[in-house]
Amino acid sequence: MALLVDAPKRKSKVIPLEQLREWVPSGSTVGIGGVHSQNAPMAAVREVIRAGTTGLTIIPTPSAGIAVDMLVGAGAVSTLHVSYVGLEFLGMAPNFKRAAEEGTIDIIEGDEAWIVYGMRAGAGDLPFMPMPPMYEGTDLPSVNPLLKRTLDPHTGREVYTIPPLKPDVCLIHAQVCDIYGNTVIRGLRRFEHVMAKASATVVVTAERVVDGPLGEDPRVVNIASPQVDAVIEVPYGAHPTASPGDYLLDEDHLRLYAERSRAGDFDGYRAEFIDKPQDHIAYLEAIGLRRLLELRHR
Amino acid sequence: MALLVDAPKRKSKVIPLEQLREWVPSGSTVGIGGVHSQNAPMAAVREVIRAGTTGLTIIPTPSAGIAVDMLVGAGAVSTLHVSYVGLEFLGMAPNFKRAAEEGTIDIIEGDEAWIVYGMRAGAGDLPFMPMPPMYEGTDLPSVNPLLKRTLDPHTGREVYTIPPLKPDVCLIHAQVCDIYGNTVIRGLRRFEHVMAKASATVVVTAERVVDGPLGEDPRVVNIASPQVDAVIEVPYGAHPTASPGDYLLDEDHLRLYAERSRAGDFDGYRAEFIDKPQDHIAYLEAIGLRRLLELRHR
Amino acid sequence: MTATEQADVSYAEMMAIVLARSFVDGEFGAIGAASQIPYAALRLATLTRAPNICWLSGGSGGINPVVGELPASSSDYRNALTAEAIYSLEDVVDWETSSRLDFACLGGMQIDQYGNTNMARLTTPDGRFVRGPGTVGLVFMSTFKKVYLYTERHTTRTLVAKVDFISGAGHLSGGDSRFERLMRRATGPVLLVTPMAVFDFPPPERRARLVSVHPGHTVDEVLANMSFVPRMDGDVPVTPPPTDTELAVLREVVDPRGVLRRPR
Amino acid sequence: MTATEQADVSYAEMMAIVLARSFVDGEFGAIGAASQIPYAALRLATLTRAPNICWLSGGSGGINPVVGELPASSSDYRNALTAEAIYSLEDVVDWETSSRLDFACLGGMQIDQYGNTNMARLTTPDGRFVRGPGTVGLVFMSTFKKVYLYTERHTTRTLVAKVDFISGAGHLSGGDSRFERLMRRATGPVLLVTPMAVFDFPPPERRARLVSVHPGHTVDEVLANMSFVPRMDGDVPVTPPPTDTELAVLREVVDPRGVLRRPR
Repeated sequence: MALLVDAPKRKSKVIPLEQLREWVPSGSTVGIGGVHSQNAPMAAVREVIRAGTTGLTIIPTPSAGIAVDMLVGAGAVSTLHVSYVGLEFLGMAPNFKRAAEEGTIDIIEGDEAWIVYGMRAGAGDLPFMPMPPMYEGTDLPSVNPLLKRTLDPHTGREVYTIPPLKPDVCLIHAQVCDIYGNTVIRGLRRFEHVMAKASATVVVTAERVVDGPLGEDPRVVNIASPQVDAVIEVPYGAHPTASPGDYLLDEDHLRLYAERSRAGDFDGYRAEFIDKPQDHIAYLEAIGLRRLLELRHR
Repeated sequence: MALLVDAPKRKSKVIPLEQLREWVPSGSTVGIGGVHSQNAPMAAVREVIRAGTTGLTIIPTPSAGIAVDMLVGAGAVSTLHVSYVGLEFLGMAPNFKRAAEEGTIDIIEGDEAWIVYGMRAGAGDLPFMPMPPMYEGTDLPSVNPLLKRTLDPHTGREVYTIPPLKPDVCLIHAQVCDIYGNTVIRGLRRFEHVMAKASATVVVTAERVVDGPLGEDPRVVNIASPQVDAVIEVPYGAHPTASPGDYLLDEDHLRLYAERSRAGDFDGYRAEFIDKPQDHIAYLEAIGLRRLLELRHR
Repeated sequence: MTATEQADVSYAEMMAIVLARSFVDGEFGAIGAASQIPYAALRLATLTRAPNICWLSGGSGGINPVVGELPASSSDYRNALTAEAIYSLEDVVDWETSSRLDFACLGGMQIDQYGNTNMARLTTPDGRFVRGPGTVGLVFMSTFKKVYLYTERHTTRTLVAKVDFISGAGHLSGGDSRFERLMRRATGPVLLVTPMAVFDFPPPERRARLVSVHPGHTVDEVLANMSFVPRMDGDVPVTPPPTDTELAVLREVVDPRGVLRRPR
Repeated sequence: MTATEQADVSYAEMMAIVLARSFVDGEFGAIGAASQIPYAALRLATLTRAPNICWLSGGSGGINPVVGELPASSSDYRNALTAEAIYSLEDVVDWETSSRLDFACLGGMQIDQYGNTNMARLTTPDGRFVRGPGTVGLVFMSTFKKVYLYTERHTTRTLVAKVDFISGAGHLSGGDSRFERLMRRATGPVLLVTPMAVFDFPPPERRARLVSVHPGHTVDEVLANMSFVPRMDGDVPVTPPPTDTELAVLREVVDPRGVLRRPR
């Protein structure tokens, strides 16, 4: 419309992967999306490691895997909220296990309710979240002093509470988003939107970033633009985990990672797959185009 | 598969509208879906009135309209949780206004947070929901004694809390559902799934009930089958409110309702449109096919 | 703009234009239900000067809808169909309590000199109890970072010295009284727009100040139709009339059916 | 079934069949992440005898998925693609804390004689601290209406007298001790299925009772491989072997690739 030709245009939120380090300074509290070996923001994790980041507090989704394990292996983590950290059907998360057993990271002993209700309280900036009788049957309160009690004003009964969890920045991998941050995540039960609400800033890595309409039903947009601060396009950005609809998890690579880590050679893995490839494309070259194409859904 | 021909089959949850009265006995606490004049479960409301139901406690969505007003007009309501009850751009809800001013119903003076966080607590059966500083600036606590305070165990500060809201039954109108209760609601911000979780039982009225695949992306199913207890097929079941994608709100009829109610003739309206038409089809005949077809989206 | 065109500007158009000028680019806001004026203002602002505003269209669940006309209700299905994304009601309430929403456009059946609002209940001068529709989202005036108040009724009944019931917290009894009870990040009402005038709430008193009077109205008329005397700093200017661009975009793009020009 | 076919039944198939028989039609349940055995059990049960069960396939968000084979992970995308509906993580947790979920199939790196489970941390007999993956959903053993426990490791390390750390509340110290702390509607573990045997937790003690031993195993073998002596009421019967239908549906429909028959 001629009337509007001079009107200012909406700004893109796209940044290069290399700028991620400015969003995740050492010492920050970082939320991490994904479920098991699906949709982990691995390109972002590798970049955070490459930047030499340290002292992070990590609050992952309740079912965390290699993304968290790799950050722990690289020495980037000082404190970790644990619901589940493992490689699911591939066994324990080796670097997490070692660091926890050697006491080189602080563990906040949580569970699924801790993460979900903690983030839920964070999302609304509620002071805390009171629970029905649940922790009373477990040993969690004996090792997690943040599970404090208060009074239910209706019954006078003491109830356990979960504190609000509020990451400084949340890293989320998605299949597609637009340049303003409207984000579609496939293949998971929705939770990343709650983490986004709980987080001060949100960075989305996506397989595809479109400058124009998403072409999706607005009902399936998981995270809306006002919630997203920066957007990074990284094809195969979840590798070696899966990007549902794009590619499967790379079981061979996950096993290689786990075996080298268990054998005490995480540093060798890191040199080969994180530090030597100076950017994301170089990493993908190290994996090899043949392998990447094999992982596409058949 | 020959192997499975004798296997028992999954049960349908379809019931006739006339059976609704068994699900909504006098004295029960009833959640009601819909936003303003969209997706109100009007056929269900008329059936509840026809059954002579009384003494209901109503907890509607935060933006309630004619469904609640009609139940109040018919004398079915003893207690009403108020966030907003009105006819939006058509003015005040006349029967609600009169009953509140004459003191013939008990009002629980709420607001959007009361309903949403109350249902959220109900959904997880949490003992209560603590709020950030908010009610401290309002007069709501002076008229709503259920806004009780407790201690934030992290700061020692007193905080207001919202109690869990837990309807006995929730009435929800939808565009389409399957015979097991998988339900798709169009045109609204999602909240009915939270109400459903908070409610002991859920009855869905739908424009279409399909015996077979919904044919929808499972991501847009608002309420999943385990959450739904009964399903009723009622074409034009939201009339005179809108069923998004099916028909618009009937502004003329809403005005007629409002004017007759304001003029003190709700009983005349009720006789003509609720009691005289002995079932839903007879109601639609009273509205007239010509009018119903005019309301289809153009 | 000619005098004729100027005279032709409806109060609803004028209010939408005043609001559109006030919004800050890049902010995240919300409007209520029957909200044609702020709806039009947001469309006008995002089209002309503040393209990075994101806003929530009430009950529809739609963010940044682009309906080709002005719907009677922000719950209109077309807002959902043309939205960038659909939010849930839990999303809205989370954004509200956490003060993620930079602003909201809100009204009330009573608005007082400190910007407190009432939608719940009042007693008329002759002692009659009047039930309002309810507090709904006004409770979040405690948590929105700022609030644009507006009313289509510039009357002594609506603009009162003190609301009978505080549904939405304005500046309470003025000064810093609000911040003794609520968080500083939620700064309260910043503007009040009526069919006749614009007010703000400057510190330290945070009491309504008459900022400007719309073209065609006088200060005396403004004052005669309200129940308190606002602060006035010297001569009160005229609200700058609509620019050609504002009026053209409003009438050609935002409200081509002229809904805001009809008798209301 | 012939002796050959019988011998051919893997322990994972046997466990899936035992679980499938145990489920109650019409109930609403959940499984965890790497859960091929309960996943297969639920598919088998809904296909053959309990078509009104609804179940949540872990991280995929899918309800009642119908993937044509047995995925390695319940988070597998095909579970979402073939589901009736996608739930959110908040939905699951709400259903968990509110005891809407009638049952869950859960395990642990330690399971004790009262059905308490541990996935968080333990100390080996030689004093070494061992980190587990974490408590995750085991915390909801406090609120699931009932719990089917299972483990693929029938060993003295897994089946212990007392867990080192209670991640998931079983019957605590037995008797009514659970109900002194938790709600009665959540009744705790009802079954424990291992590669060798089936246990239940009958009142009043609510201590594990050896119900049956799978074909091919003996009571002595069962007892030699666990760190506590379960209750035994007289002669312990053999777990009824798979019926032809069970085995056919499991192998032809649920697990056509024979995942449950591979070495694990």
